[in-house]
Amino acid sequence: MNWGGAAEFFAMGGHGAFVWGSYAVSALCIALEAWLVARRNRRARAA
Amino acid sequence: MLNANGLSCERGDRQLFAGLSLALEAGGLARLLGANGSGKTSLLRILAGLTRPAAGEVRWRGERIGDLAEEYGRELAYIGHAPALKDELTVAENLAFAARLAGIVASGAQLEAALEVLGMATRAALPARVLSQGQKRRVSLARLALPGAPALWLLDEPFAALDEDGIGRVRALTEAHLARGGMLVLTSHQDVPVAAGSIQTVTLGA
Amino acid sequence: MFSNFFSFASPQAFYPVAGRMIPWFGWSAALLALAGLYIGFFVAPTDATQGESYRIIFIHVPAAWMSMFIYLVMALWAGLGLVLNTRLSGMMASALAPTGAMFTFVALWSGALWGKPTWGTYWVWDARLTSELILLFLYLGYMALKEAIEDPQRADRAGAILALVGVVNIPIIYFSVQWWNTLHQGASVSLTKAPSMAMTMLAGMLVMALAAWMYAIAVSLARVRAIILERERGRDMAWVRSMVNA
Amino acid sequence: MTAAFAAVLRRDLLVALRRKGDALNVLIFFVIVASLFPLGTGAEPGQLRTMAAGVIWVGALLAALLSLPRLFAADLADGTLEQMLVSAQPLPAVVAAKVAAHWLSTGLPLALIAPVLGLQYGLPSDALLVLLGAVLLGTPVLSLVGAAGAALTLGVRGAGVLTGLLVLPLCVPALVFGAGALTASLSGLAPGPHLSLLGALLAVSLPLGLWAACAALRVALD
Repeated sequence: MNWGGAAEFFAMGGHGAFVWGSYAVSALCIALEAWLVARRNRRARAA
Repeated sequence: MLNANGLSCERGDRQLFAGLSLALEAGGLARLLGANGSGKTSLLRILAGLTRPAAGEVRWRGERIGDLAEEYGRELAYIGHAPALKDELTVAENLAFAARLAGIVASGAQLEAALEVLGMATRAALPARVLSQGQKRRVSLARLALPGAPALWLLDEPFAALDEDGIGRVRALTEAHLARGGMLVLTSHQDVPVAAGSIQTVTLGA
Repeated sequence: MFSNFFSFASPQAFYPVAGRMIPWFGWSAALLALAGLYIGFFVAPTDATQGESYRIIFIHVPAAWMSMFIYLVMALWAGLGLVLNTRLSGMMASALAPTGAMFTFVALWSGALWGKPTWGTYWVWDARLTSELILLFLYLGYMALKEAIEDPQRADRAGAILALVGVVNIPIIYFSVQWWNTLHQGASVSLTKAPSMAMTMLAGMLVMALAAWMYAIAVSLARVRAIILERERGRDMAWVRSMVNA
Repeated sequence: MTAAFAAVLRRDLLVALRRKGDALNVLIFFVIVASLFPLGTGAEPGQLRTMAAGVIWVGALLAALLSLPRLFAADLADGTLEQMLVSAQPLPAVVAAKVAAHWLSTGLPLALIAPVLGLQYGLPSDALLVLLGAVLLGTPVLSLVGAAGAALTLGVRGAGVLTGLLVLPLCVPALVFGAGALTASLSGLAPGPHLSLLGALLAVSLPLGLWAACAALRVALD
């Protein structure tokens, strides 16, 4: 296990902002896309 | 010679016609009737190989026109609503280009004669820009009066925008073509009797 | 004759099949992603030179791979659609494009955030990042073209031609940017030299790539279902209603 | 094949001659674009020299882009494009002739005037020669890829901008090799490899561009 504790994990060796910044945006993009597709399906199904 | 079987055509989501068949032999005339938007022009474009039918196929001399491409082009003259003239070019230059495009080698005199058949010889040097709609129609039809004109004519509203004299000339032209064993498919709202060996009428959107 | 060999893969027949497949791909994507992140953050060691910021590769590299791979698959569907004239292929290509563009954006974003701690600037005119940017333009151009053409059939076939021209150009663009990069900057500043790959790092990246692939299939299948409903709405409303009520 | 090519080329050049304004405006646009940059970046000679390749090439790209929509749109409007598709002539020959006419009326003038702009940017004379060669080789690529873009967006709303969106990313290699040839010769390197790569790019763009343009025209007129 690389990390002493949660704090160290989030600090990410001082580069936390960059690491979590890229993962957060990636997760956001994926969530947004999934939501958009679901919405498009809902609209297409609305008779 | 020309057989279309099981043709169906869709415009956007609407189906214009389905299961349409047509056979044309030498000297045969087919008239396409139907209200505006019933698919007459679409059918003509399918026969010309411009539009891909949703179903069915068109064969020329037994072969699919998709495979023939230029060979079919050599034996076909398709004249649509647009007069297919460049405004910047003169009447003679436009006709000369149309002849070359059709693979017809025509001398100056032959071009002149073709224009004369349609009564446009005196305007050979005018730029197409200044012509009226009827005159432009005559020049686009002049291509059919050239020697070695193709066997199959697909004409969309050939008589539209023509005056009495024009209609008479075009009727004579088409009847001579049919008499020589040529084939003609035309759409027309005016009821212009064109004499032909065999006449078929295809009504769309009935 | 040959063109209707694929008629069984008509959009209406494919709709329920896609519906059944989505959960499988969706769940495997989620599980693989968890495994990949676990390896990436808890198993892979700290990198000797870059410290912890290198862990961004576990999202950056899979996204970059997927952005290229999806364009290739899109061009494949496009080519198939042109040759066999099947409507479903055009729909699949339309369904894939947004996901490809999303992965391209993610690759660019994570690449920029990786560049900052490593080279001090967000945007690095590195050969791979630059060609990734051009790939994003290709995706946007494809989607803009399909959006601009009303008639769905013409949109599919025009898009297919563009996708095929694009896929031939991707290696050429990549090579020309590579050439340009070495000419102007020299190879010092470059992402291509990935950090020395410990086994676990590579494993983490591969698992994440697999997860991204599963995700791409799941979301594209879901999108193609929506496209099928939209397209069939005008042609066969009864079928649409039957699917909706089923 | 060659008869069709000659016929269409002659016709298009005749039309271009009778509408000199079109080609001239493209040329003037190119000169204006290239002359605006120093106003923005300052006219320090050393800086201008390094910028020259990029500015002149992007200017040529944009100028060529301006004239693309006209390539097929006019023929579509007056019905002559339709005639070319059903004619007895092979479509690739017809499209090749139209692209050649487009290049002769826009690409060639751009190439001839580029060295003049090079002087404006203080380029040495041997660099001007390389610039001429690169633009001569590069502009046909723009015309070919542009023809495919123009055919794809034929008759579509907002075709002008859309053509740019489709064509510009595909012109990156031409820009890189073209501008690279000039930069190389300025820094004393041989421009040879760049120009041969540009030639190779032209060899690839010829079949690819023609295929795409023909396929796109058939789709557009379906």
